[in-house]
Amino acid sequence: MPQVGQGILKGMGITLKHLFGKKITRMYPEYKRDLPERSRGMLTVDMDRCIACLQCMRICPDHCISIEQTKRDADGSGKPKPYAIGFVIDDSRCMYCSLCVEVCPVNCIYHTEEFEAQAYNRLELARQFGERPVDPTIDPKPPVKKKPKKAAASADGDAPKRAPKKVPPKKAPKEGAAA
Amino acid sequence: MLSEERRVEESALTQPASGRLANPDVRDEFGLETLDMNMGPQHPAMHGLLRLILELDGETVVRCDPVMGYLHRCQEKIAENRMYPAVIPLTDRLDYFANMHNEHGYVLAVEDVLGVEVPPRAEYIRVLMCELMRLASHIPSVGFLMLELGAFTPILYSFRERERIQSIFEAVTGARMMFHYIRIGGVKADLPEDIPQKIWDYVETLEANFQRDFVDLIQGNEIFISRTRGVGKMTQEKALEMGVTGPALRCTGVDFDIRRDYPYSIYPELEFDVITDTAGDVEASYRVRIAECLQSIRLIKQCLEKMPEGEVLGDTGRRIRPAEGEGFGRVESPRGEYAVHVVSDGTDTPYRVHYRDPSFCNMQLLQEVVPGHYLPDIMPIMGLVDPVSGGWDK
Amino acid sequence: MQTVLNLLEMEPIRFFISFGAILFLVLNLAAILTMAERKTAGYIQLRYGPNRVGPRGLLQPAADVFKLFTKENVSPGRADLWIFLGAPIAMFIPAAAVWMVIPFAPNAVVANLNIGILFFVAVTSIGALGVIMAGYGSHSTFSLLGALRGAAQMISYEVPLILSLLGVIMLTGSLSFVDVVNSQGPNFWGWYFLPQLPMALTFYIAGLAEVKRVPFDLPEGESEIVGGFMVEYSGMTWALIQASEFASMGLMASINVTLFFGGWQPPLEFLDLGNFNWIWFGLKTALIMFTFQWIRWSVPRLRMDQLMDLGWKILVPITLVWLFVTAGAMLVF
Amino acid sequence: MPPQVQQVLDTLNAELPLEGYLVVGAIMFAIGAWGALIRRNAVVVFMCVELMINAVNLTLVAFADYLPGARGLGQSYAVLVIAIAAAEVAVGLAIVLAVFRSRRTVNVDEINSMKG
Amino acid sequence: MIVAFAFLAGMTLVSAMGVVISRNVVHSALFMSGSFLGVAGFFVMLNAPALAAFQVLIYVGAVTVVILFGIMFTQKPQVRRFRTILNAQRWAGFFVAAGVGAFLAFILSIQNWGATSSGNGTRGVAAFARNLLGVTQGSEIFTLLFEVASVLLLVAVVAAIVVSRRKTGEGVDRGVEE
Amino acid sequence: MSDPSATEGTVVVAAPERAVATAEPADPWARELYFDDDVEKHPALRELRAAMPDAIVDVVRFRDETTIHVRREAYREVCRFLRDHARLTFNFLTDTTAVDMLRLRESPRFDVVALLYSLPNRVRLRIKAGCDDGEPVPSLVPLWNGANWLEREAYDMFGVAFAGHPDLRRTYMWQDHFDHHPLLKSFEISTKRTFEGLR
Repeated sequence: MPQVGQGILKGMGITLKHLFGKKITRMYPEYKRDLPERSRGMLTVDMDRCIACLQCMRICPDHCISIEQTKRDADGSGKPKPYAIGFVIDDSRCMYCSLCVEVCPVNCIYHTEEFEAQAYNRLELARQFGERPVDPTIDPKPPVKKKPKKAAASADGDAPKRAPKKVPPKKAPKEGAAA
Repeated sequence: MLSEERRVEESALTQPASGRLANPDVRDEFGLETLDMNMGPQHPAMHGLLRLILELDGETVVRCDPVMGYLHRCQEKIAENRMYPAVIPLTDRLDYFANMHNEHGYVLAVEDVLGVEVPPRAEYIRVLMCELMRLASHIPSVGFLMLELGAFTPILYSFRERERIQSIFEAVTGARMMFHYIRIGGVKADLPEDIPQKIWDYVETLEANFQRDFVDLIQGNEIFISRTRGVGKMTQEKALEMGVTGPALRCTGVDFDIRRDYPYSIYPELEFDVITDTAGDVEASYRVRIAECLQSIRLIKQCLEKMPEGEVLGDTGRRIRPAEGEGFGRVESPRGEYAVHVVSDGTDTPYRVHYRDPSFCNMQLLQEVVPGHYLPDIMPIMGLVDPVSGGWDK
Repeated sequence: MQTVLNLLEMEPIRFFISFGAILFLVLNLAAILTMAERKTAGYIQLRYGPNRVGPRGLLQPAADVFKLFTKENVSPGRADLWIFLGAPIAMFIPAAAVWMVIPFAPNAVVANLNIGILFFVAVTSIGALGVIMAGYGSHSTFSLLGALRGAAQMISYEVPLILSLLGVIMLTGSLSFVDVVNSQGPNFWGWYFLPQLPMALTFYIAGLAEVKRVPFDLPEGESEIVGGFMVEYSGMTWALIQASEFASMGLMASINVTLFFGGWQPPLEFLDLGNFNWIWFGLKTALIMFTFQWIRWSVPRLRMDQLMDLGWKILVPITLVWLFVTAGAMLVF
Repeated sequence: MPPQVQQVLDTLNAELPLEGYLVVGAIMFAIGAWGALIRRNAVVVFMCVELMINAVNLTLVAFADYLPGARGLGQSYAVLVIAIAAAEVAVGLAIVLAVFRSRRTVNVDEINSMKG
Repeated sequence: MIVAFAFLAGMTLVSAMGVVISRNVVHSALFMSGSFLGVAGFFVMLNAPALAAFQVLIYVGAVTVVILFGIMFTQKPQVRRFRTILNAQRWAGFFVAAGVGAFLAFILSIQNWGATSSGNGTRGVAAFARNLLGVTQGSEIFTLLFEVASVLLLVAVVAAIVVSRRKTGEGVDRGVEE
Repeated sequence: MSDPSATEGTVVVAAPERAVATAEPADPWARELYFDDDVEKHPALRELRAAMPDAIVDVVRFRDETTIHVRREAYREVCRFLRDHARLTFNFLTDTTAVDMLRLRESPRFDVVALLYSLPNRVRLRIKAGCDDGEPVPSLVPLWNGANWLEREAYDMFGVAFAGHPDLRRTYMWQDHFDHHPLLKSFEISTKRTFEGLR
């Protein structure tokens, strides 16, 4: 009986201690945290360096990058090279996965420290970088169309023919004790 | 859109729908009318978008039927149309309280089918991140449990810790929640130089505050005890039969933890205990989670101490195009066994990806455990199961 | 009521002024208490609380009221409209009316009824009716469940509430709040919370339950029945419900002070402020209200059966036993 | 103050005769009786019975205040009546609930199992 | 006085009519509480403030709420058509009730009440309590009645519990072990 | 696997049993045999071949996972045998799903996969049953209630019917007015972006 209420009182003591404790929140719009070096903000493109290799467009899981490619002799060498005349990044779809940054061979697409993307219209979030605006609503990549394998290997009967690969186990999880 | 119509056999569908679903014997015993109630999908305390169709007798639940799919994104179908590396950021969206584990599971599966070696330093970093993630998941889930019981303060204390862990993640990976850090063959980048010290300091402060903010504030509270002790009680047999894993299983006394029983990564080299409890109720699951947090702290310290030098990203070639085969990755996510099943057909997109999410499997408990409890007990039971909307809806 | 009529005849102006003051106070109390509540919550939870409107966020209540005034008042399609709209009024009037019999200072009481305590008990009990009206009128399952919980809780806790008053009434021999305060001396050892400690605790707990505060906020129970009986309200009707909740919370605190903590009496005799003794009343009431808020942000919620167990199996026996003890002591001494 | 106004004020302040209360009580009793006779819902029948009891209480208290020899004893009767009415409601509603549980109805016309 | 009386009489009687006529049971109950409040106002006018408080406390605060509880339990709440119909004897009932009213009015009008005047009641709570406890002259019988009423209340509480409780083993296993 | 019944008190910290019993290779139940390169040494396969030889269609070993393809009709019986076997005790069903093999082989079209785990032996096993369109697969719900939702999901996504399932409804997709099964390879996804009304 004397213990009844002790737990509650203990908890209330803790909350009272916190009542006079230090606050941990920050006033966001006035106070801005220093972003770490690797922080991934909104994407931006350095169009001078872009070689229109379309790698970023291909890897993007969200199909948020659309590039319109032409051939143009940009550096005056006389040989027309691929040139990105239109380049749009649809920030309403981007999920900041950084795959395009990693895949870019010339490091022309990179993250900024901007992260406050807001607009009244989703189309406003499609940021154009090229000379000519690209319609962001058109899907840059049609879905992967795989030709069905005509089951060439499995000709014999009802047995599912899945030849087991003779690859040795990469590691033996069961031998955990030995490690 | 669909090329062929599919019809299932009538016999499979015409069976009585009640079956083993609800407890048939608790209905029809009442003299009074029962009350149908829809809880969710928009409900302030529901873990995401879950709809519970409840049948109430007064305040007692006689039937509980969860309806899912309000957050379904068909992750498995999307993954079939993405290249292998491009699926990793999508797995982040599955169980958004255990992103590292999602990535880890998928990456383990792809590495399994690909047969690549992972540098030891990368393994250590993965385990370090996963254990931090477990802290960042278990502590808020304790807070959520208290929120569901009506106490609002613990969740903010727990989110204080989660935010600090997320700051560490941001410094390491660049994002606070959707990391995309663990890659096929290693991790994206090495830890920044000051981060090991920061993690160590953080873990020390967490240890110092842990007892006060998450044990003393909650565990002895008489109201907490009366609300959770004996609530959601389940036996080992039932939990095993329902396919429950994680703390919800361990709180019944079943000693099962993939990290120890079917080890992956470098867990065999680390010292840790598997926490079990015997009660099998909400309070026991709370105790298990609290104790697992301490084990995670232990693991983090070991990782920091033992971390070797070296590369963090193995060589996987320019295009990841595994041979035909099936890969499996299983990790012990904070909610239980998270397994990924990858079928490769030799192209650079997976043929089939299947996620076995612990939230989905554990949530089957609801329709078994909830009937017979009072309406306010649903929420603590949700806290026991601790599902995450992104997890069960894929 | 006769006293009220007499007052009307004697000094109607004073009555109307004080009545207006009471109404003003009650309406403002809700706003101030909302602010205090949010600030307390913020500080306990390591946050700042509202701090945007005005200096240190002090104008937040005004902004809230303005927002609530301009909000659309939505009523559910199949609601019983008259009951739906009448419920906030039925909740607010009792909560505001009892303030008339609270003595703020020796001469600052609107109506010194000789049945003041009875008036308080009777009028508070009407609140349950408002809760049920809100629950039924909203045509929502959550509302209905919340209303049934609320009414059951309020009726059940009225019993320990009334029983815990009886000790004070026995010691004072009067049902008038002014007499109760007068009979507690100007020193804190004369206040009734010392001889009536179990009664004071019971009254405190039952009062918490009566005004539906955590840990007894089952009628709202936002984690299972969303907002309980007030889930369908919006705009001014919601504001009125909130105002009545906070008014009754302040009421319960001030009655706690009046009955057990000496009302306007200073804690020690030399601290007597004369006409400014209402400061003591305000301080004590604020302290009690702070404990209400402190408890709210510290503990979880009870369940219905546990609530009933606490009320009927613990509080009622305690009060009954202490009633006998008090009666015996009065016989002996 | 003009005399007309004074007259009106006097009329307004004049003491009411006892008959007023008695007539109100009688009408209330009759309404209650009517409702008890015609309503089918057992709960509403209860309410009408409560109305009748209240009418009687009103009469009792009026007599207690007006009759010189009553010395307010009517109030005491009224308190007892209130107590008994509360008891009646408790038991009555419990019976209604029990009947509802077994018969699924609160219609008094259908509850006739005690008919011979 | 006359204004207050007219207001209260209107409130009481209109609400009473509402109880009978309203087809919604919940409306009936709420009308009933209005009627009770009117009667409480009458009690105040009749110098019985304590009784008025009891009236409000017991009738409005408790009886009405309990009846509303009964309604909520006996109607399927989701249907919410708390409609009832009058039975076939509505006119017969009306005539009977009107007869009762007329008879009462006749009885009351036989006596000449003109000589009475208000103010004879006990205004103080203490005197009222002394009456109730049989301390004053002529009220000794109330001691007995008081005790009988308390026993009756006890019996009623026990009876209500016995009648309305579920039998052991009936109903749901709560699933909560002590 | 420590004995749960021996744990008493509140929080039980079980010591990790990492040491695998170093049994002689002659021991037919040694844990190594489950992972032996020679798949025929797998104890479950050995027992299964002895008990119900007709059921097994194929055995596949890939990396360290063993897959036993069984006939559709024997699917539940194989699982029951493995669950109730005294030494094998594959008593924990971790997952059930289906794979649409449309582009990998011709027949049967689907693989219904059950992933079993043996808590005492700490080994896993994958059971696959091939089925074609419209062919019902025996449901595992009579064995493990936890298969309930997993099979519902497989039905939802592939249209595989599970005979004996008590409550075969859709889990994720719309309960009515939706006749498609999205994870089929024949289900073509639309890539139209829904920007209507935004311009």
